[in-house]
Amino acid sequence: MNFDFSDDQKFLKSEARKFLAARCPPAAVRAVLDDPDRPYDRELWKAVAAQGWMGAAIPEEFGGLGLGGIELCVIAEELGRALAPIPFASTVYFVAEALMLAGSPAQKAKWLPRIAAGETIGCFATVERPGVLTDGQVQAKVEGGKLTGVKIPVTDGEAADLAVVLARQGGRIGLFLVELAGAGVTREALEILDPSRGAARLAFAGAPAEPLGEAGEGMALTEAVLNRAAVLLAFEQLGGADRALEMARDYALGRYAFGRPIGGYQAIKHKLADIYIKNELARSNAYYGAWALGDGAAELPVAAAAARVAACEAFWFAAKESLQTHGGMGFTWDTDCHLYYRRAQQLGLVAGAAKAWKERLVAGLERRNAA
Amino acid sequence: MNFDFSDDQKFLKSEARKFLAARCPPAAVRAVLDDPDRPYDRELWKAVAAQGWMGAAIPEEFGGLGLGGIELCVIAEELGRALAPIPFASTVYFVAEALMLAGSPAQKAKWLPRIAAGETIGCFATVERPGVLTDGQVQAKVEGGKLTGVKIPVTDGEAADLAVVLARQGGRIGLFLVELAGAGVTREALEILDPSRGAARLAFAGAPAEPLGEAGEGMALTEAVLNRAAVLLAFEQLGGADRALEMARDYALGRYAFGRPIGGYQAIKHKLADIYIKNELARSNAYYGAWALGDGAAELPVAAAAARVAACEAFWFAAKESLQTHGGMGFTWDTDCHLYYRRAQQLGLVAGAAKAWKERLVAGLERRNAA
Amino acid sequence: MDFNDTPEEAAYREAARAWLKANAPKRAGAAGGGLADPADMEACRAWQRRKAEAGYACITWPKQWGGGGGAAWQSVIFGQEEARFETPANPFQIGLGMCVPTVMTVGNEADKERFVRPAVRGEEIWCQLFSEPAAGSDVAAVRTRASRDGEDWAIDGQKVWTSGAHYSDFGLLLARTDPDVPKHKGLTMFWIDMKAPGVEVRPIHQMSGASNFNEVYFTDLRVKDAQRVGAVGDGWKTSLVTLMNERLAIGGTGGAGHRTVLKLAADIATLAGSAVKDAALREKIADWFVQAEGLKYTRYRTLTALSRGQTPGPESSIGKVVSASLMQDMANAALELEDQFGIIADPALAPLGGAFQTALMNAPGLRIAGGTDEILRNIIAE
Amino acid sequence: MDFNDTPEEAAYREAARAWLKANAPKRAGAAGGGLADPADMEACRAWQRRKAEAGYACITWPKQWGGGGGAAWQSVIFGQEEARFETPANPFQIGLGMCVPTVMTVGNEADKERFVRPAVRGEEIWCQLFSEPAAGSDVAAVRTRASRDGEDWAIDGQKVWTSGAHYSDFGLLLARTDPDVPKHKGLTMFWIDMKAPGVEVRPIHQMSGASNFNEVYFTDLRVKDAQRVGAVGDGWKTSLVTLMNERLAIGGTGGAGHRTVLKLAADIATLAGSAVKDAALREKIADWFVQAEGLKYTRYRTLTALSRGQTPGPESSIGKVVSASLMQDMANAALELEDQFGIIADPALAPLGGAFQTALMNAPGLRIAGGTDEILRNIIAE
Repeated sequence: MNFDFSDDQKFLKSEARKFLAARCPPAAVRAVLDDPDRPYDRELWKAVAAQGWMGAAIPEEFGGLGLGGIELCVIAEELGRALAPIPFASTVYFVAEALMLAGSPAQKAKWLPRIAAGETIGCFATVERPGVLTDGQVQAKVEGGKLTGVKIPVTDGEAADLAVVLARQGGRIGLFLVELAGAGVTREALEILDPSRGAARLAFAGAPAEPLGEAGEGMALTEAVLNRAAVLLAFEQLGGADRALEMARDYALGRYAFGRPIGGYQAIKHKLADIYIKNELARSNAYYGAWALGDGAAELPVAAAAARVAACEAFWFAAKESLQTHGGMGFTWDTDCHLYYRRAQQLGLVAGAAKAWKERLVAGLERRNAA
Repeated sequence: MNFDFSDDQKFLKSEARKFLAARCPPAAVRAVLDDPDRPYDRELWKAVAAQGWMGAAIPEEFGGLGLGGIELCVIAEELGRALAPIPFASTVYFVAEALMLAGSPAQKAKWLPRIAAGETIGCFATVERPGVLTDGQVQAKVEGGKLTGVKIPVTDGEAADLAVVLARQGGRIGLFLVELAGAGVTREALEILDPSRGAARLAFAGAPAEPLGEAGEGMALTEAVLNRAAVLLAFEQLGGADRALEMARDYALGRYAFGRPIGGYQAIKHKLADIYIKNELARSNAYYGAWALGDGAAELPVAAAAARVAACEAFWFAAKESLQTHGGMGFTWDTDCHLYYRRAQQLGLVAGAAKAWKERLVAGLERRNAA
Repeated sequence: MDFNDTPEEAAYREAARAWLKANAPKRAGAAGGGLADPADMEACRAWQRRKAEAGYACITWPKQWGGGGGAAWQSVIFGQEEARFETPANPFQIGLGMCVPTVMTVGNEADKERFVRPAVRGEEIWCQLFSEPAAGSDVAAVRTRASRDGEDWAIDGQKVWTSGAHYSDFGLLLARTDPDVPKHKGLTMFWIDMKAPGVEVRPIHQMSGASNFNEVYFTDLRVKDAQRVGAVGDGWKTSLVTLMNERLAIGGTGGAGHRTVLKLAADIATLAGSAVKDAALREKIADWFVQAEGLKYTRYRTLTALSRGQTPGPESSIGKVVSASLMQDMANAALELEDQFGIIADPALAPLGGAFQTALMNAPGLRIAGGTDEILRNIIAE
Repeated sequence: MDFNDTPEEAAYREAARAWLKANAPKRAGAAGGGLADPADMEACRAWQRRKAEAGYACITWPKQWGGGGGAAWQSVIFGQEEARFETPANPFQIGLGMCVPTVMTVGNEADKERFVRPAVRGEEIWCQLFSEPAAGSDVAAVRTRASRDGEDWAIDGQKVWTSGAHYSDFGLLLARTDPDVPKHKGLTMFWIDMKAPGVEVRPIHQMSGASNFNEVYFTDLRVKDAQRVGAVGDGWKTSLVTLMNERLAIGGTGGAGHRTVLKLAADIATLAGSAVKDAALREKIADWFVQAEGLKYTRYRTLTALSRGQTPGPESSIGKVVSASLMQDMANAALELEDQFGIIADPALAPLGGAFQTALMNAPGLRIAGGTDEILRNIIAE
């Protein structure tokens, strides 16, 4: 047993942090935030591709680095810390993972090398209306290889080249690959809580669609992809939560009230301690999720749910209380607190809210106890 | 509109506080706590009866003082503050209220004067097993005027002369009056969380039982009684919560750590402020409940549920955090903190836990919104 | 303890309701945007003037100063009835709730004559100039300097978090007149003309996108000694009067409440079925209801005390501590219900016009403005 | 990052499991009662001795002192396997986790020779004498006085909250040797014989009814200078060594966990049906699970750091802050499920043997003993 990153993984982490400190300062995040016509940071995307990160967990035969899931977790944590405004999660945690889970040899050979090279941006298009994603929500249809229907919101739907779409075919729900540059696709950018990221409404009117995985396996595959994405997103959340805590601590130590730094007051100290505690609990749950992800362990569904529940709680709490610690500065546009506040909500909702994952977690525990 | 007690009510409150400070110091509570053979404080019961409190809300024609529900709330708050170890709630909030709601003229004439005089102690016997009280739980049966079955736990069941029992008769659930000194009744004292109060298991084997109210109205009457009792208990809880806060504040101001009173530390100050806030919110909800109770307003079900939910939360929080504020002293037998900790649980469970009342509250809101 | 109207109260309520029905305008524009549109501001002024003419503005203030000459209970009843209508925003609240009462309490007769009536009628708007960049919640750390220049004063420095400074006519300013005494002793209060040379107002861009607050810079601003409010060196004491009035003036938070969550839930699915049947949500709604109702009735208790001529206790300070976090929790839970769809902030697409997305972005400001949760807990504990 | 056993780990685990199966006794009596029954105590000693003889006591300590001479990972694996058995209570934890390690770190050679081996074998039990009535959580405020008397010391004063003092053979005592220097500078550490004249132990009656803690009074207790642990005046520094060990030693809280709540819920009705289908309860169970698992894995992270020879960070302090409140919340929620029936504390009648009623009464002590939540938050924040 060994419950820490290896030396190689730690080296990767510190290199990633240095790289992002240089390439993705807050100004880069704000450039996307402030410009509605910029769905993501193209320069950063190219630079990240040059590092090979999109292909970190993609096998070497498909142009990736062939590292493990844990290495991808390491990268995710640093991307989360830097609030990287790029479609990394959609492309890598969702679409590449879906292809690796369910793709035919031809599909893998076609798309994984392009993803690894940063040439193809992906998006995962499942949701059609408010509420938890259930069978009943899926109205999009594939008939004769043509997709019809609307998906909203689709994170990175504006920037993406390739969508993995959940749709019905002959009464059974499956996943489908759709090239978004093709005919029958209309995209509309959405106004979202975190404008440093992008999302779109995708309308399909007879867009060519090819099945990804078995017919009828759509919901099960979606769940499998979500389990993997949940662990990776937990690391992004963890990175964000730790940075939010640092910002609060730095501000508290530099800010004076009633003659001493506000960080000297117990109310602030204990708030920082409470953030720290939640972050550490989230980190421990995320590590277990990373192991389950890397190891392909049967515990993954419960481990992923625990990682996600803890990470959602930690990042939201850290973001809102870090902002609160900043006092009046905290809620101005020019202080970075609201970037973390927005991202905490974005990441907390994008793979489904914690509420639904709690239900999944307990259902998983019941299955485990019954076994 | 007027949202405070009248001068008369305030006078009653201050007299009640003085009376209980003299007659019901912590030593009196401990005398019952420490002696398993003492279900309640007989001397205090007699003294309270001499004040006329049991009959405060009973009409003058039945030997009461004929005051309103609000006056009873005033008394309840002081009894709660003093942790009075007497069967007042069972006798007055439950049994006398049940008689006034559903009793025949003969039943009222027989029992209310005895209750008002302190000669009859009552208990409300509905529960048979763990979980919320529902139709399905009621197995006790009345056939040919004889009651068979088991009720557990029955608060004050050991001390009581008269029980109001929920039971089935010919498939319909009703309330019944049972004299406990009669044949066919076995009582067994129970070990409970708060030994300064008493509870028993009551087993009935053909005990004479007479209907109280209409056949088939048992659950509805029980709910009506619970609504009234919930408001009165909320005042007991409020009294306890305020006293717990005072104890924490007094301790914090007298206790030194690292060279100054612990009450000067923000962690303690903010804890006291949090207790205060919950207590005040509970007080405001309880006042509204008192008005609805006194006025016979249609809002009573929602007002009672809100009063109970807020009071359960406030007393539990005040009791556990007051204890915590006392540090190592707090969890010794000889410090009074645990008396409040125990009583908070006792009062929080005795009319059903807050969880069930939250469901009642929201159901009431839905009915109100639909109307 | 009585929630029913006395006959006198019922008659007043009926008259108020009838008057409101006949006179209340349609709501014009939202206060959230900082009242940037002049038409919005004109609607606010018109409504205030109409209320003043009918005796419904500053109901408890003497008629000689433009008030209603009425009792506290009348003010409560009119407030309840007005809340049933969608009336314009209230940019006068800081002036009428804090600044002008301070002038009335410690100001000289000339100032009272000059300022009270126009403020009541909505003709002049006031802002409060206490907070500074280096002082935060610590009012006694004020650095803005007022130096004697013959009979007058010259003012230099900076204020921040000034709500409504961009549309205010006058401001109540706390400045340091003596840097050589302990910090809470060398302060003095003045009223200033916000349009005078030497005053520069810069709006603060908030995270929600709006600009309700400002930075205000003073560069050699000339102020007559007659503009002093209270004695030299009494500024700290005087500011407490203002802040006490502030705590009484801050009411409910408005925004989406528990009813809105129930409405949202009715249309939404969870893993186990409909959200409206979800016990976790229902228990939360009960908790929120109890807090919101508790605040409402606590406010009634405060008003009852005021109407009896008593000073309200610390319970009058709990409103904002509870309501701001309540709003944030409720918004977060509502977005959780919307699940992945919750990221959409476009009012045309988000459920219920994006009410909860808006609440989420406004809540942090509410938790901080007018004293952070932490500062208010200190006040309550003392 | 790997949860699977290496072949070496798997082999160790298998051997440990086989040994435990052959040797673990039935659990004898509960630790909660203060080990008042001599038979309970004898069972504890016998089990410790058997482990020591097999090299399973103090696995990482050198063999020359009776330890197992093994690695940290072996200790972790044995702990996991031992937890599957209902073994006797562990009254040795304070000695082996805090006092004896302090002697090993700063004590003299004679003391190490004298004390380590008997403690490992369960022959001698230690308690820690730091807390005082007037000091509370503030160790530096110690008043118990150690005065020079020739070469020896005379000790007078009082300690409180001493866990296990009533059955301990030796105690590690913090006393004031110089009242004239700033308070954290005048302290010195000693070991004392708990059976010596001048030591009086009075059990504290806890709210749960048990007596795990004691007051300890010293009246002219004579102590040789050779009993000094560390230099004169170094007591404060030495106590930090002990307390650091304490934080590492405090493990999970034991008691009823989330699995037990699920079990309870399966048999219980709510207003809307079965409690096991109640979303409010299910979300709480998820929250508790995440906290409990988070603590478990945080502990693994600490052990990984230790096994690599690193010093664990502040994350090693969060265990008790989280677990004690978790236990209280869980117990309260379980009693809410039992509803009116929840007041029954009799183990023969209460669901699941009254596990949650017991937890409810133990939780306050857990939140306070070993540093209140508040003190631990200070430590974490610094």
